[in-house]
Amino acid sequence: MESLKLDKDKLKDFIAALDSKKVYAPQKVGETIKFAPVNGDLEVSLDFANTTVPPKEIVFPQTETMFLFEQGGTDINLTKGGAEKVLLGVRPCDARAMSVVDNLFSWDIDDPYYLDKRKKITLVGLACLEPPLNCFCPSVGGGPASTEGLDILMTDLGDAYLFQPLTPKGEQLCQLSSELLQPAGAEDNARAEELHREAEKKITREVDIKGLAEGLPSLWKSEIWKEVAEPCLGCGICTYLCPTCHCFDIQDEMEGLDGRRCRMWDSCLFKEYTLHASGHNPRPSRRERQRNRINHKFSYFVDKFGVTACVGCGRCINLCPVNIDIVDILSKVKEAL
Amino acid sequence: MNEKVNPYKPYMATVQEAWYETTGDRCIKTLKVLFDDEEVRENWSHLPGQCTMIGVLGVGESMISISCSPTEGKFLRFSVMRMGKVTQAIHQLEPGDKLTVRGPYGNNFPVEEWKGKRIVTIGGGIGQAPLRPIIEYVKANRSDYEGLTVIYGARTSADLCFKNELKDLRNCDGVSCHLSIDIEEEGWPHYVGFVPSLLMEVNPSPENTIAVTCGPPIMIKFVLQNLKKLNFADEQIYTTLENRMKCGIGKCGRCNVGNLYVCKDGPVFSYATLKNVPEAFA
Amino acid sequence: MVDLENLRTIAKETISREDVKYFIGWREGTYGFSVSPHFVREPAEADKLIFSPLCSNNLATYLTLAEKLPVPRGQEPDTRKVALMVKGCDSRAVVQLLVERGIEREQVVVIGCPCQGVIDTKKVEQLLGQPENVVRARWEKGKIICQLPDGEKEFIKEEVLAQKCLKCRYPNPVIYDILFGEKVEPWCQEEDFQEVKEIEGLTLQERWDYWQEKFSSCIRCYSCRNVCPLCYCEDCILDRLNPTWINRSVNISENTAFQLSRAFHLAGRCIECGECERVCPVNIPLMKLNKKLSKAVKEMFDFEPGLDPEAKPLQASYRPDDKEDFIL
Amino acid sequence: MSEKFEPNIVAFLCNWCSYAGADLAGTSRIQYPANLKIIRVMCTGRVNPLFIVNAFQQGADGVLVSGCHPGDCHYMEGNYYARRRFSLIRELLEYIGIDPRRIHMSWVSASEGAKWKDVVEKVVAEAREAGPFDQFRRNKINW
Repeated sequence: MESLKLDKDKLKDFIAALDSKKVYAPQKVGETIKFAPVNGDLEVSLDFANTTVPPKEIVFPQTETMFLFEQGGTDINLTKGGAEKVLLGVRPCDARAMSVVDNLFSWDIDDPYYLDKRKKITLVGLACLEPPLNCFCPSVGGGPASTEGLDILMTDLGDAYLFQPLTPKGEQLCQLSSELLQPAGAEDNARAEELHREAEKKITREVDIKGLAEGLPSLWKSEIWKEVAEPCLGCGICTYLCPTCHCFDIQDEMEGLDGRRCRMWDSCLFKEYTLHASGHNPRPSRRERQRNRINHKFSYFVDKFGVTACVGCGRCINLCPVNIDIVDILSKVKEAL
Repeated sequence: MNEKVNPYKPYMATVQEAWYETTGDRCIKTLKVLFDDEEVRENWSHLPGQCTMIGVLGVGESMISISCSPTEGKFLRFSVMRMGKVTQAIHQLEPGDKLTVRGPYGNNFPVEEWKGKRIVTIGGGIGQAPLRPIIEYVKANRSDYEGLTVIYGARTSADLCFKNELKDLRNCDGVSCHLSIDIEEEGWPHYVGFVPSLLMEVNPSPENTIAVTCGPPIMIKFVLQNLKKLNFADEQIYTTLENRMKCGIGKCGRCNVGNLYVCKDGPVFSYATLKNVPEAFA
Repeated sequence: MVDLENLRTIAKETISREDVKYFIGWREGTYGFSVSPHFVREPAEADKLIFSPLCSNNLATYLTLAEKLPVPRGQEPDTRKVALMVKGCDSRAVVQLLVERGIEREQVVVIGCPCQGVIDTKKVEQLLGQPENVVRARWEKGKIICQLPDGEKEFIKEEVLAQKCLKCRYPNPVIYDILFGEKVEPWCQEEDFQEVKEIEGLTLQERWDYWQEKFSSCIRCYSCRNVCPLCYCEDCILDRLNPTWINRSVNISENTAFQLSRAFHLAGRCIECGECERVCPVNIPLMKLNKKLSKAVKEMFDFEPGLDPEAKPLQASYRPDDKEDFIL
Repeated sequence: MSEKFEPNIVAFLCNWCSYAGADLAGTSRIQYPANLKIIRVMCTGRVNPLFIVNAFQQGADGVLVSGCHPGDCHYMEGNYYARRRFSLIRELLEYIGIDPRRIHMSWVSASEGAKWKDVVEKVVAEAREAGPFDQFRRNKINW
């Protein structure tokens, strides 16, 4: 597909041209950087590095109503599907994360809530030319300009964005604003490729994950897990803000006679996550919970779907209050194997 | 969203009959349930060992095994121990009350593969509920199986489920039933002691036999040891696992033991599979 | 200057004692300004211990965070002491835990570390970015010195120290068995509650809007609860399902209820170590809530928690003449 | 709406004094506003501050906690603890922007039927002034 170019000062017009769809872009909401709907008077800036809250919350909201009912009633009113959305400025790691999670939600039985939103979303990515410190996407199969999961890849060329449509959905989006986009020249493409290469070189953290999927279960009784879990607070930061973590809880809520069944993010690091009603807990301490977290990402998920459930975005490293560093853990695991 | 394909949308069902199997703090109640919708009733099919998410709107859902065999009729039966929030609400249901059912989920006991063999079920406490469908299934297809041995124990005689049915079993041809309680009681004619030792007492031969066990984790652990002592091969031993579940369809993530989801890959596992999963008996 | 040799000797001696289970201190993290709690079980591990302006974690949390797993049959429970390093604020958490009998005095060996303030990594990263290599820092003559790859950088306190440290009145540990280093002169005498007063000066609607914006970004990771040395209920009201006090769903109503109950459960107990605010991934100014209650407690009951191990817990005691001008 | 607005007040009354006081007001045929939803508790010491938060979440426009006068508590000191707790939650709620006219505490003894009427009238009048309180409602948000 032909590459296109958009002058930076026309970004606003570009967004306006997509008015049939809801456009989301990284914004500072309160004190947090997250994806939020773009409204007319807001200055859109794509200069944020990774958002604190990953865009998974657009396709897999933290809390989502599944259906409504009335106490004593027998009618179940399913939530209606949502609108078409465009996510602008998604980092390649977050887009890859969605294609990783797609595996799970379309496995065997389709999850209608996730897939409905996922199908109606167009991901316009932005290559990471200045990857933050704790990124390690190349180690887990991605890269600062990875195209997996994206519909369009944008690259910041200084005064303009290079648009590389990757899917029919991406092409359609470009057609909506065809008068703003100009064809890009060969030198633009070459420049972008060079920037991508340079960006990849800037990533310093790395870990070799070869052999982890088969090897991890052999470290079941290893002291590593104790070491990892000892400072762990058992909070949900690393899992809630992980773009590939997808576990959820289902709860019924009542208010007067109105009720809803909803689902919300859950974390394998919480005690109640696996707690049986009898009081028995198959994962009684943080040691087992951390072990499950790492195993799930690098072994179980690989067994089931053939991909690692980690995209190297570095959020869990950046935000962990006690410096539990997944790259560090994996290097220790590698050593122990 | 298409209503027909939403796996989270439960079917409404009505309690037909309800009775207590046992009494006490953690009492067990059995519900006989019929789907409200004729079409659902007709299209429903399940096999022994499968589970459903049953629930009460406004309270929540729990994964409960179906304790009847499809050979018994167009209804479902659940035997539920009172434990948490949802099971408490289920215990309050009386005939005519509504509950929600979705499923059936998980795999089943390979009862078709077992044809021509003798089956030994070893249950403890509420663990008899998922074994009951096997018993009923074998009874209904009696000529297909060589025989059936039922080994079942509970803490006291009052904690035994399905008492009357178990009594009737003795009259069936080729079926033997062995009961036990943990503590000596006046007037108890059967074995006193734990289920694993009753198993040794009964001493079933591994020849052309399948052993299925279900009960508290500690019992399963010793039953498995004893079955090995009796020379049962790993492939001849089956058990079921349980974990906290929310979705039932392999999405919510919490029921995994190692790389297996209990709700999808289980709840029925052969010991040959489980012995390599380190988390299985945690 | 922090004498690390001395610290490591203290740790080695302590861990060699028969009645000590482990020693909790700090070690360098894996990148930039990060620091991690360090559990020393063998004397050799003591060589990783550090004490610097980057050691912000309140280690008193680990006194109550340690899981009490069932002891296997035939084994005796391990009742040995836990040794831990505390800064001034952390030591108040230990005192408050003693007041509430969350721990007993003979369960801990307290290594008191007079502190001249810890660095707020969010502040310093804004100034310097995220350096790749581990940064070391030290206090020197009232200034903070950071060792960066391209040389040392000197900062005055206001530039890099955490807000709580700028107003710190207890830089010296209020309880300790072993004192590590020299006591320092407090640089702040009076708590002025300036931040609280600023919010109190707003109209009701402005306050509501201010807090709604903050609470709306809460993702309920419960990091603030877990990191708090004084949030140690076995069965937290937030995890309770039967009855459900606060729904798990994340929306402004439940988030507000959660934040209110978290703050309220710390009323008269918060020792202002600022850990909740430090760990919050969405930067909710939690200390502004906690401080409001500290102010109210100070004004109404003339009480400050975490100073006197013999004090009675504020909400488990009363005075017949407590203020009641609001009562109809 | 504002002319017709009738505030919804949740009142937590202690069994021994205020509940009996309200009862007395009733048997003495003292007229007082009917905006109250009364929840009887054994002692004001039972009133967890979360009850107040929860009441607001479920649509209360005002909350009243009422118990025995200091020194009269059936359990000797329950109301003293309640007073400390209430004074703190009141400060906190006001701090996050909830109108203090919605949050009240009173001492009403079993013999003070007339005082009960005054208290209720004041509580209702203040909540009415403060207006409807919807921002905190659970299901108004995004069900």
